[in-house]
Amino acid sequence: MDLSLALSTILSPVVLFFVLGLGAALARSEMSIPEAFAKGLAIYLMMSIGLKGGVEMSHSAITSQVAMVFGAGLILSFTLPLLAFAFLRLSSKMDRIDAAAAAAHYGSISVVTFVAATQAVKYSGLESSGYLVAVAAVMETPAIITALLLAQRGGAGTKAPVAGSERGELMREVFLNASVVVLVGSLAIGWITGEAGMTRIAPFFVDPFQGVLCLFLLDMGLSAGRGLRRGWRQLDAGAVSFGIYMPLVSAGLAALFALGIGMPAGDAALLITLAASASYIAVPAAMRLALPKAQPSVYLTLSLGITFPFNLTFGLPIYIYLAELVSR
Amino acid sequence: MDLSLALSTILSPVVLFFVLGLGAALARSEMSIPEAFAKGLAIYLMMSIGLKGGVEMSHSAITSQVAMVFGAGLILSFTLPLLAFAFLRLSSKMDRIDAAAAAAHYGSISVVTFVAATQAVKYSGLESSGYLVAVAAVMETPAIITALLLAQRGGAGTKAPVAGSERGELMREVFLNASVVVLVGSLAIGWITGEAGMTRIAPFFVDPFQGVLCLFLLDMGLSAGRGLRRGWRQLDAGAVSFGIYMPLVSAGLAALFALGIGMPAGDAALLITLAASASYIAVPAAMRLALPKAQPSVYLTLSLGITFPFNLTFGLPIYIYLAELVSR
Amino acid sequence: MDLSLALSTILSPVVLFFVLGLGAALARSEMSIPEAFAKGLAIYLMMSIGLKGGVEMSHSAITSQVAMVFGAGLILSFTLPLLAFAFLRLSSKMDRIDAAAAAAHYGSISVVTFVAATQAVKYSGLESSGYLVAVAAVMETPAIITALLLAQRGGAGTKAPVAGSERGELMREVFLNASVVVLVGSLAIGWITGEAGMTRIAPFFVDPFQGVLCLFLLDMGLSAGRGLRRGWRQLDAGAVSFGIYMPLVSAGLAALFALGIGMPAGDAALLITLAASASYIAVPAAMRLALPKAQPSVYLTLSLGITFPFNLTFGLPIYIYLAELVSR
Amino acid sequence: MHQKRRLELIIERMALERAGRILEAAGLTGYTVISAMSGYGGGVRWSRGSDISATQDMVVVISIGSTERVDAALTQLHDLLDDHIGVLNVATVDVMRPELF
Amino acid sequence: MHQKRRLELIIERMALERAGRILEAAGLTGYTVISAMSGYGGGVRWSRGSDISATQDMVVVISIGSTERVDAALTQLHDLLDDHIGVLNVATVDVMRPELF
Amino acid sequence: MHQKRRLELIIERMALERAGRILEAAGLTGYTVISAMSGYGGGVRWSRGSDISATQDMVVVISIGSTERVDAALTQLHDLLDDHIGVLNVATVDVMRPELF
Ligand SMILES: Nc1ncnc2c1ncn2[C@@H]1O[C@H](COP(=O)(O)O)[C@@H](O)[C@H]1O
Ligand SMILES: Nc1ncnc2c1ncn2[C@@H]1O[C@H](COP(=O)(O)O)[C@@H](O)[C@H]1O
Ligand SMILES: Nc1ncnc2c1ncn2[C@@H]1O[C@H](COP(=O)(O)O)[C@@H](O)[C@H]1O
Ligand code: NA
Ligand code: NA
Ligand code: NA
Repeated sequence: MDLSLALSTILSPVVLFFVLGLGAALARSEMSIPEAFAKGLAIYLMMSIGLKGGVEMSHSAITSQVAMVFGAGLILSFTLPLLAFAFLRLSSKMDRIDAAAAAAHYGSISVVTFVAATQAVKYSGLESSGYLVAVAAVMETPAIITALLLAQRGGAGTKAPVAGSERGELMREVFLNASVVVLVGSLAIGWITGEAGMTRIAPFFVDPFQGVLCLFLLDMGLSAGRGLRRGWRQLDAGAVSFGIYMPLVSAGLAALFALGIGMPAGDAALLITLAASASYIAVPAAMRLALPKAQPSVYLTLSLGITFPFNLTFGLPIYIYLAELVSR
Repeated sequence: MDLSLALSTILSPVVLFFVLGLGAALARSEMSIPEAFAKGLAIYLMMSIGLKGGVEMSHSAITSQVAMVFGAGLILSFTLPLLAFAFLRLSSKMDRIDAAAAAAHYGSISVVTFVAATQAVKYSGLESSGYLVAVAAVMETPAIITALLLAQRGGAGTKAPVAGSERGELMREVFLNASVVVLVGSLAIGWITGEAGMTRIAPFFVDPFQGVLCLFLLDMGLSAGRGLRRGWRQLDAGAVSFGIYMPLVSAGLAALFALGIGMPAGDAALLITLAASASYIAVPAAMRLALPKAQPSVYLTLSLGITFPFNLTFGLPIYIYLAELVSR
Repeated sequence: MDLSLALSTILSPVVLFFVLGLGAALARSEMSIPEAFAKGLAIYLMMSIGLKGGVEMSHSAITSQVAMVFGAGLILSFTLPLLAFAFLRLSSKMDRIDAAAAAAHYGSISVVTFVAATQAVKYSGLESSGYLVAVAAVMETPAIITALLLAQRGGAGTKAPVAGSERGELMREVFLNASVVVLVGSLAIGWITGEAGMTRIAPFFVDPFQGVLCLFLLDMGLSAGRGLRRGWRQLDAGAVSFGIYMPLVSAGLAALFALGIGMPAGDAALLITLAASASYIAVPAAMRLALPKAQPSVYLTLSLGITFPFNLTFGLPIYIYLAELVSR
Repeated sequence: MHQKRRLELIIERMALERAGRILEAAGLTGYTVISAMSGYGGGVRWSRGSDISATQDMVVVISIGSTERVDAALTQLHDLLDDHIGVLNVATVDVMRPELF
Repeated sequence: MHQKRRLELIIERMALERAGRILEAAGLTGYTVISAMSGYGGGVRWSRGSDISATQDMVVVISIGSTERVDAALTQLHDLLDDHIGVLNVATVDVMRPELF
Repeated sequence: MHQKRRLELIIERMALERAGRILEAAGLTGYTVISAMSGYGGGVRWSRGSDISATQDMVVVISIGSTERVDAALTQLHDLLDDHIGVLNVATVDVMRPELF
């Protein structure tokens, strides 16, 4: 494993700003980035990667390899929650419903981790394909279905629906949430307008991207640090270690898929990162609707407080290394 | 009419993002762009066009043609509400006060439509002059006066002032609202600092402009779609069709002015767009103060839900075509 | 004194946007830039100057001159409040506690004034060093300690602590507030990643900087104007004049230090500006915790409503002129 | 503890200044305004983030005052609500420093 | 003045639509929602700005209505609070236009 | 329904943590904080968006609790309001689950 590459990933401005935010929150600084501003930046980041992915997709045909990668993404998102659930039930004291809810997060993905990975891949001298943005979008939701089935097997299925709930509200939350709408929409727009449309908007959507990511990750660091400070008491040692070994397990599985499909290193690194990353926006929201009895502080602390920081710092170099291994 | 031009306007990223937002809102997605972020972008857009207009104005003298265009803008803003009011009273079931309030919107202008028009004009290979930003600012308010006179003739004039109201509050709202202050102020600043001042700030105010517009129009789409979902029941068929034929009527009138004055095509397209566009920020606010009994859901749905989407998609290519016709 | 330089500073877009905001607020316009957006921009500005300063510091060794400038900054921040306090007690009717609180602001610094100075210095053809950002960070807090001692001598020290207060809360506010965290953190990140890290993020953190500053200063103008409108009745003539002569006195003292140390003109201008500038974010917050009985409208109106506008318009050219004098 | 009245006025933001003037004219010593995030009325749901004109925003105004002062404001507020969108309620509350209100 | 009931429901934002449907079904003519900035409960402090998922945000729902309508909503809201995070209180208030509620 | 007390404290944001500690120390099980948008007091109007220092921001703290706990907090809050800007009121409300407060 190339240590200098690992170091240069960890010492990139993006990661350092995350660490700054994390440190400030852990030191109980009151500083914050306004929610509205951070949410605006998040939408910017998703538009940007959607557009870039769409433009790239407009260049190249959909090969059978591409189809296989989508298949692999789907399978991973559907099945990783089963593994995660089993691990959590074995290694921690979480009850069925908390474990199911947490498991859903690990089958789904983190857009920001993905974005950071595309940058790390690029600065490692590798190339990646635009369609992986679409794979990311596809991997967001299947895990939720698996988790609901897991929770229901414990008897939650026989219960009456929550008071005031409405058919379709969960579907709307899951398929029409901001990240799906913006990612898929921007992908389509990039694909329709192609290179010509992109050149006009590149000074906004391409050039400042890395810098915006720094600012956004400062906020993520603050958020992760505060989540940790608030929620760490909810997690036993088993849960904490799960937050670190689970992404490695997922990465290993995804690497096998990448090997089987014969993906190039950059693409493999992104698929591995998607598998290893855990959701902390879309899935928590869905879980509040579908499994309101699961404790949000448990799954959020795990996903945002443990796994996200791990992935961003130590995870990414490992995943790139793994990708290079399996794509030789 | 050049179909490929029309298509390229409609399939530009800017319009496609608007359509994305519109679709998401109509599909009942809960996604949103934070209000504070969108309002910040709106101020950015106005500063940018103000500055650019001001710098261009610092280059060129104020000719008699320019003075005539200002005159045309004033006349249009004062008189279009009369037409709009007559049409609404004839073709819809709106009462006098609602019709007067709605009419004010059509005499005034939409800054975002204007901005989108400047981009469409540019990508059509035409040139436009900076002073039209000043014309836009001038056209914002006269329509409000006409509408108040229309409403008063129905007896509203004899009523006591609204409880708690204060002399001058309407004037302040009308002449010192954000869009007037920022547009006129930036125009003046651009004019004072000229090219030299502009080069320093161009990386912020010029280069990313198109991209910011995409993000902003995504929000406008969400806003228009939600307005429609909420308010469409308030509009009868007559009102809905008014929302589409009225901009065409206004455009026709403005085209006659452009022809009479002998304006170049790019400038004519902008004047026509100003006439055709309808306000959905400044005028609604003024109407809440001046005619609080008029229903906001009526005029907002009409202006933002019907006319704005029409102008942005089908309207702009038509107005550019019209401008080319009258400037030959 | 070079009048054309003074004029070009005052007529720069940055200052003109400030004046626009100030004017709009004084004319009672209701326009505003959303708080969340402005706060986001403030963080951007601090990250940007921190990064740039850090990168520059990574190039050059810490000489004994640099150490002396830090020493000068510390001494100024500790002692200027003594002077300010004495002046306020002599020339205005402020009581001990209000005077101590106001004095703290004048020993501390204004980041935005500093930022505007770096731009003015640059466009005057001078060069400045990155480490002055660190000097700015160092000068933020000592003044608070002096002010607390001044207030205590009047008997406030014998009082029981405020109900609900906690040991350490003031320290946290003072040393972990947003501007210290972001400035020092970004400085460190710039220093660690150096030129290489910076090139990737320059399109966001360097190129648009001046433009963002315009937008931010529009907001500062609105804020200063509204502060003035609300608070001017709280200030007598003595206090108002203090808001103007105090920065000049501080500038003079700092100029003597610059002369003694033999600083180059650009650096001297920045040290002088730091001394002359007064805090309006970090210190007011600390004063609410430490001296809640001091009236915020007094110190805020003075610092943000009088001194900040003075520094930005007339102050900066004077400080640059002074710096050139003492560095010959 | 001393009894005072707590007036709570939910009103469209555009009419806020008018409401404020009425409260001030009635001699109320203070009020605090909160911006609403969303709401429902007349069969329609609205929400702040989704209306670019912001014309349909509502705010909640809270004012604690003596019975006389609150009553003095009520007639005028009634008139205001004739023209502007909003609802109003008043409750009896206890305060510690009656001289403030 | 006429007596009505003021229902105040502090509930997690994700359950807001469900609460709204319950209020609407009970025949309440309106409600207003305010977003909370921070809070404390179960020994833990939370605050909006610091949680990127926003899943832990709370909102305050205020609804003025007749005793019957508020009571009609209460059973269902009780059930909702079985599943979702939140607390509820009801007070008696005076209104000027009873026909609105 | 069971009677509890609803404490409403309108206070400057900078003193919020202090107020929170007092409420927690008095044994109150929870509170919710709302940020005010603007206000009027001492003859002066303020509004959040227009003050870059945010030092003059106010917040509204709502806490439902038993009479004993609310009373336990009142003395300390009274002291806090000696130093910090704010006003306070308490009302009687009904709740469904008394064990929560
Ligand atoms: N009964 C009510 N309780 C609380 N808020 C209400 C009530 N009725 C109306 N509102 C608020 O007032 C707004 C306008 O209501 P309406 O005047 O019925 O259209 C609604 O969107 C709510 O925010
Ligand atoms: N007694 C209370 N008074 C006011 N708000 C409360 C109270 N208890 C809980 N809350 C709010 O409900 C949230 C969740 O509380 P809990 O259900 O106790 O975890 C808290 O963060 C507060 O915002
Ligand atoms: N009677 C009151 N009712 C509601 N809010 C008040 C009242 N008095 C003061 N306030 C709030 O407290 C702030 C400071 O008031 P004061 O302490 O009078 O300067 C005001 O701006 C209001 O937000
Ligand atoms: Na995953
Ligand atoms: Na028009
Ligand atoms: Na200073």
